Amino acid sequence: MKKLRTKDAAITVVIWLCALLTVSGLLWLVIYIVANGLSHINLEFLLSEYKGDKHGILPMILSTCYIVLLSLAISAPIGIGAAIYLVEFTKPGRLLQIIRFATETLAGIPSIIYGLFGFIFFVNVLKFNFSLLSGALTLSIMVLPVIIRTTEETLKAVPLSYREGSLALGATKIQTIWKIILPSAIPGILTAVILSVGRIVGETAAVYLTAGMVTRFATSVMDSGRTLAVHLYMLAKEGLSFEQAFATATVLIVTVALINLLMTKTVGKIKKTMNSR
Amino acid sequence: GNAASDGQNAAEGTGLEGKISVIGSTSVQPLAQMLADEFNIKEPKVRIDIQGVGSTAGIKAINDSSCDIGMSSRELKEQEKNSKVQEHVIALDGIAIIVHPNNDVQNLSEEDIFKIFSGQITNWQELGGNDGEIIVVSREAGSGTRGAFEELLNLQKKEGDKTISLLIANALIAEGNGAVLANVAGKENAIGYMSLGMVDQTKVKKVAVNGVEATEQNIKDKKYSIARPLLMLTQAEPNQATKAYLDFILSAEGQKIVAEDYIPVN
Amino acid sequence: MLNKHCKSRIKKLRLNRFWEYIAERTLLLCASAAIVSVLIISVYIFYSGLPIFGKAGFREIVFGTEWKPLEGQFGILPMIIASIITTLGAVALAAFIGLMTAVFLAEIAPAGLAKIVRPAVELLAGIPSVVYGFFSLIVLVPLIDKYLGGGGNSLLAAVIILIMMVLPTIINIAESSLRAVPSEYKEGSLALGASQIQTIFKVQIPAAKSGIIAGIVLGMGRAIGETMAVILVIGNTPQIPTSLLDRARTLTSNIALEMSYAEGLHQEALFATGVVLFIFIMLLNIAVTFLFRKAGEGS
Amino acid sequence: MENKQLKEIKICTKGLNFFYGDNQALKGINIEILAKKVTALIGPSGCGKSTFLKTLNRMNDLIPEARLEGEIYLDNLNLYNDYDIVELRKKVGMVFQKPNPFPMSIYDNIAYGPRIHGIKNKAVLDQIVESSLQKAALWEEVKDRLKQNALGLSGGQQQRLCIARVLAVEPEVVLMDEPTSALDPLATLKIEDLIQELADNYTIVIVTHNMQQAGRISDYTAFFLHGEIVEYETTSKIFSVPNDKRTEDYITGRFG
Amino acid sequence: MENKQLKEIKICTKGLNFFYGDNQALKGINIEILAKKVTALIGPSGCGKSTFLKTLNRMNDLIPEARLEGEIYLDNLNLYNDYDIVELRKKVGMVFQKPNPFPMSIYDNIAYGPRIHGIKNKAVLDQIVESSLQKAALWEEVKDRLKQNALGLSGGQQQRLCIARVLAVEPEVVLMDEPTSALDPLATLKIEDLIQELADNYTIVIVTHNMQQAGRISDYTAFFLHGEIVEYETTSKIFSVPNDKRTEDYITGRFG
Ligand SMILES: Nc1ncnc2c1ncn2[C@@H]1O[C@H](COP(=O)(O)OP(=O)(O)OP(=O)(O)O)[C@@H](O)[C@H]1O
Ligand SMILES: Nc1ncnc2c1ncn2[C@@H]1O[C@H](COP(=O)(O)OP(=O)(O)OP(=O)(O)O)[C@@H](O)[C@H]1O
Ligand SMILES: [Mg+2]
Ligand SMILES: [Mg+2]
Repeated sequence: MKKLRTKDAAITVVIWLCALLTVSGLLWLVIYIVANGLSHINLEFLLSEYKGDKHGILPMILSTCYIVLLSLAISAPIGIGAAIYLVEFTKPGRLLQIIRFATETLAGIPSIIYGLFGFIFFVNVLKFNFSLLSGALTLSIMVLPVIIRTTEETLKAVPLSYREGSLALGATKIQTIWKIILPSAIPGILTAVILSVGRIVGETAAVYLTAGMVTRFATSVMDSGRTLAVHLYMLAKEGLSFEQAFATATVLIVTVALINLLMTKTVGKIKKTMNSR
Repeated sequence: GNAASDGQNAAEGTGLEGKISVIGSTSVQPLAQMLADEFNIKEPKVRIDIQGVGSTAGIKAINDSSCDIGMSSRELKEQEKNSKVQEHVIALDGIAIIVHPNNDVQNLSEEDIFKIFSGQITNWQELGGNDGEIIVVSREAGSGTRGAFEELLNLQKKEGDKTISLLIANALIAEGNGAVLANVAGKENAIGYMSLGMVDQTKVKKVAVNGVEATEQNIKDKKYSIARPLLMLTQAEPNQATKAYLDFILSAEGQKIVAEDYIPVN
Repeated sequence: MLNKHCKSRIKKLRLNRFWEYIAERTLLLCASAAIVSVLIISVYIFYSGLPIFGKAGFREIVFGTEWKPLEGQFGILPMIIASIITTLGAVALAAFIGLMTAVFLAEIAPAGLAKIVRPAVELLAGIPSVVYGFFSLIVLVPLIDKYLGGGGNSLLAAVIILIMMVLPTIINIAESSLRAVPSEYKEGSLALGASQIQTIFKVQIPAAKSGIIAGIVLGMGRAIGETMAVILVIGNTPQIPTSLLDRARTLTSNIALEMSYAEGLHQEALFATGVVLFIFIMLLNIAVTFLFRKAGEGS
Repeated sequence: MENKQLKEIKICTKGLNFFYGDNQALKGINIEILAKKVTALIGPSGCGKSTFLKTLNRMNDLIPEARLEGEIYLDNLNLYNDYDIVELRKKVGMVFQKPNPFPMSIYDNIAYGPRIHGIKNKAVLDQIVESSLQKAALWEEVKDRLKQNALGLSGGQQQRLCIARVLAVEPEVVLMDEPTSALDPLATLKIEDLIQELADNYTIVIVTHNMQQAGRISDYTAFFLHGEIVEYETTSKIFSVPNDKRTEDYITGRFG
Repeated sequence: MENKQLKEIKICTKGLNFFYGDNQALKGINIEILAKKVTALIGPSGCGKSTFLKTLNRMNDLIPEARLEGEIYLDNLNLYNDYDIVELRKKVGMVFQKPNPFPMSIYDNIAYGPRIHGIKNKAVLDQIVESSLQKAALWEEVKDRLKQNALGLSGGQQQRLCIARVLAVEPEVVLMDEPTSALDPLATLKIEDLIQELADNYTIVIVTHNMQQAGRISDYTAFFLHGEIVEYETTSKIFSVPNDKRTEDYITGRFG
């Protein structure tokens, strides 16, 4: 009995240590970067251009926003539509399997392959050159599986009883989807969108090879632009200004933290609506 | 780009509009960027997009006509030459050999450098330094700086129509001049080479080659031999904006900016 | 009158049917987008990457040890080996730490603490890979150089950041599979007088096995696919590494480093690298699909 | 069952078989359900009561691998061939075991059906909402909070709301699958009263697990076992002198 | 209840209150459960039967915000102070509503408990497995496939397996929470027979929703309502002449 207790205690200690290791790894990274970066962040850094002796990141912030918006404008409707089709229309069978396999595969493809593909296909073959459009098209394929899967999960979580209730009143399938299912799935769809934003903001390899690295304000979708992540990569690679790199990394971390916070909020909301049933 | 004569702007520039896409050498990129910033003060409506992706990529892009200006930090190879493409030398640039500031070695002969980079000398002791295995930092294969460096030091041999690099196999490959700088600055036993114009002497130390310091003057006087031209490549008939930008670069005003870090032509 | 009413109703029903049909087709089109993308991407990669296997020889590429693309030598064995070592090394360690952390979150941690640790893990998952790369470049590489020598840019540095990057994947999936284990199992075991630790290791982890393994395999996918963070720290030397302190180059960094200027056979060789990477990922994917299916059956 | 022929037959099935994949859930069901009566379906768990109920408004069409054989007639027209499915479900409403109000306001819940069927006029809708809630004996309790979310109602209120929602589309038949099993005794009582009132105007088919409930509210009772109808009789007869030994065993609680 | 005092009291509770957060699930429960008898707990859903059962082997300790007041004695020792929780749960086994075999072989399921408690010897384990399965009347059905996964068994077999699993750790008390509610009539019958046999050697407390079942198998019955015990009597008495009107209403199916 006693031996058993000591063994249990030893294992418990190992478990605590592993959790501690995980958290301390994160803390080390975050604190190191934020501590070094925070002092370089000021309004000038955030809101000036990157030109001459100005080293602001406003163009990168804007390019990041453009790419996020553009990618979502392409992938969100398609992804949500696909998820609706998968959940509401397909019967289990070949087609469903193929689509599911395709999304799984898309989800597994490393971003560098997207970059490789986008570089050849959008940049060179379709002659979109290094541009926000090339970047956004590449990224929208990349986040498609994220949107499809997450939306699918939420749609599946909409209780069958809602569908039954609506159909039993003589509503058509489309009416049921539009009036009952989608409204209940909105928090989940939001989650999908926020998740995608996170992935786009954090992506480097695929953007680097498709949207280029120009530090000017982009004025059209055919302009090249540098996202924050690419900017950090260039700064790190060039090693010229670690201050700027730390500051940019800090901005990225804060962005991600905010995205996570937003996400927890929406997920919390989903849980709440589900519980109040 | 199309020129629109805008009366109000005539005082400064010509009110030119357009977009110039510049692709190529990461060594030329900062210079091209500085020149573009200056050019934009005069011609604010010309948008110049500069992508630093490597000399080979720049040469390829201009040959495919997928950009307006290609940048290269090395001479074009025979098979890369194209009658429709014009070469413009916009500056000369030395390639500095850099080591960690704590390294005692001050001077290396070209042969020493060859031996270090080809792996025949692997410890600083052999060169009168501390005991420490040399960490060779080189650039990625398509880099113009690397191409020029290997050519100038004969770090390659011909085998049929192929040119084979003799670089030591375990060299650390850094992408970009800055990465070379950062790596050498961070490692006591490292040695690397990079565009002279971009050396930050507070972080690394230049070594003299054959007793000659790597300075602009020495390059001009042809005493320091590891130097190469920085090129801009355009179509035979560039559009107006591109032409204006090039003209600016080669003008006295442009060359003054070049002279801040590099060696101006003429 | 009645007839007219009937007719209008029938018309409305027909209209309903029509819209139903249009909507379904549109949605089908959306769903096909995924298939089309996968097809285009795979066809493109394979179309561009396969010919060189014929020209330069399959063995010369996959088992060749020399990568000198400008000289016509396209051996990617060093990259394959480096990718495998970094992936396995990172995943092996991350699997252990991750599983323990998942157990901690699902079973051990007091509710308040779990509420702090979980967002931390989520933050870890969300931080862009380039931030990890930058951090390692600034902190890890000099540390390794200082204490272990060899310059610091090494497999070891890559393994360490990859651990940090795959940990959240493993923790999340392992935790949710542990939570998905029916509470009846736990109750059953506790009711027989088993301690909590015994219950976790003898009943809950075995029951969540497929899910946990799937998480690990997914983590492998992430590790093998990571590019930018690795480029910054691994040294990018295309040479077969002989120790963890050696510089090396992975499949992904090979593509990213040279893609922008490669042409001709060289470009094809990079696509061939992509093909090899693609095949690795496909194998992992099939493994995951299989495991998740098994996990689904298990519960 | 002697004078059943004299009454109006609302629904009748002929040799109805139903399969979930290979699993046969209904075996040769022949039944005649009378208009404006309450028919109770009883039987142990898994015997096919819900399955049968769902075939009557084709809710089973949702299940991909399900298959139906035989015929069902509603008002002498074939349920599967002569009706548009939307029309049919309008005519044959359904109330489920667990109250399932939509996550919207009380008003919108009731107005959902009429709106779906094309009624847009606010006054008409108001009118329908009020009368449906009144028929479902819920009007008094909710008339001051029609704009509030329906999920805030108690279980029993929710179930009456679901009944009102069905009544709003003016069905002729109302199917109910254990409508009170999730409710407390008081709410159950209210629903039972309601069902008996509704029987004046609607044909009601109700599945119940509660023998006493079947006894209290139904006119006819069908006893299902393993997908077959063992006995179908007036409720009073089936509870006092069942023909079949199995019916007796079940009613007296010897199994189930 | 006249001669209960003469019998051996296995478990008794004194002023037992139980709270889930603010919600009081048990209110002043005083009960004496007799050794080697079957005691049935009946009452409508949510009245606290399961909660009470779980306090007896401290399964409720798992719920963070739960709180207990009052005392429970097992063999005259305080359940919460005088026992090690592992020892206690060995002594007071529990069978759950849904059969919950572990996802491992039949053999390993039974051997799990003994192994946990330190028995490693293969021969001894074999012996325990066989005798437990025999006591649970399952041996004949599974003896040729002990190495097969337990999830492959039918529901009734799984439930008997769970009973065997409990018997393998040699408990004195066996708690059962609606052990047959997920089973078909035949399997139910087998378990009921088994329970009556087990009563020769074990103290059994069983929660059931099925009045007839309580009547058939138990010696004593406690009727719970809203967290209180309304009536606790010999089964025959409670089913024939209940003291309390509410008990009678419940038993005759007027609610629940
Ligand atoms: N969607 C389904 N897919 C496959 N089989 C099903 C499905 N629904 C029900 N069944 C099976 O059909 C049979 C009859 O089920 P049904 O739900 O009609 O029973 P029931 O009498 O309503 O039972 P209960 O009283 O538990 O509601 C059962 O064996 C059940 O397992
Ligand atoms: N884990 C829990 N957390 C909070 N409240 C609970 C929990 N479990 C039960 N309750 C509440 O305690 C009360 C008694 O529940 P309990 O499960 O003991 O009832 P029961 O008599 O077993 O009902 P049933 O017949 O439905 O199983 C109920 O009001 C229930 O909602
Ligand atoms: Mg049913
Ligand atoms: Mg219970």
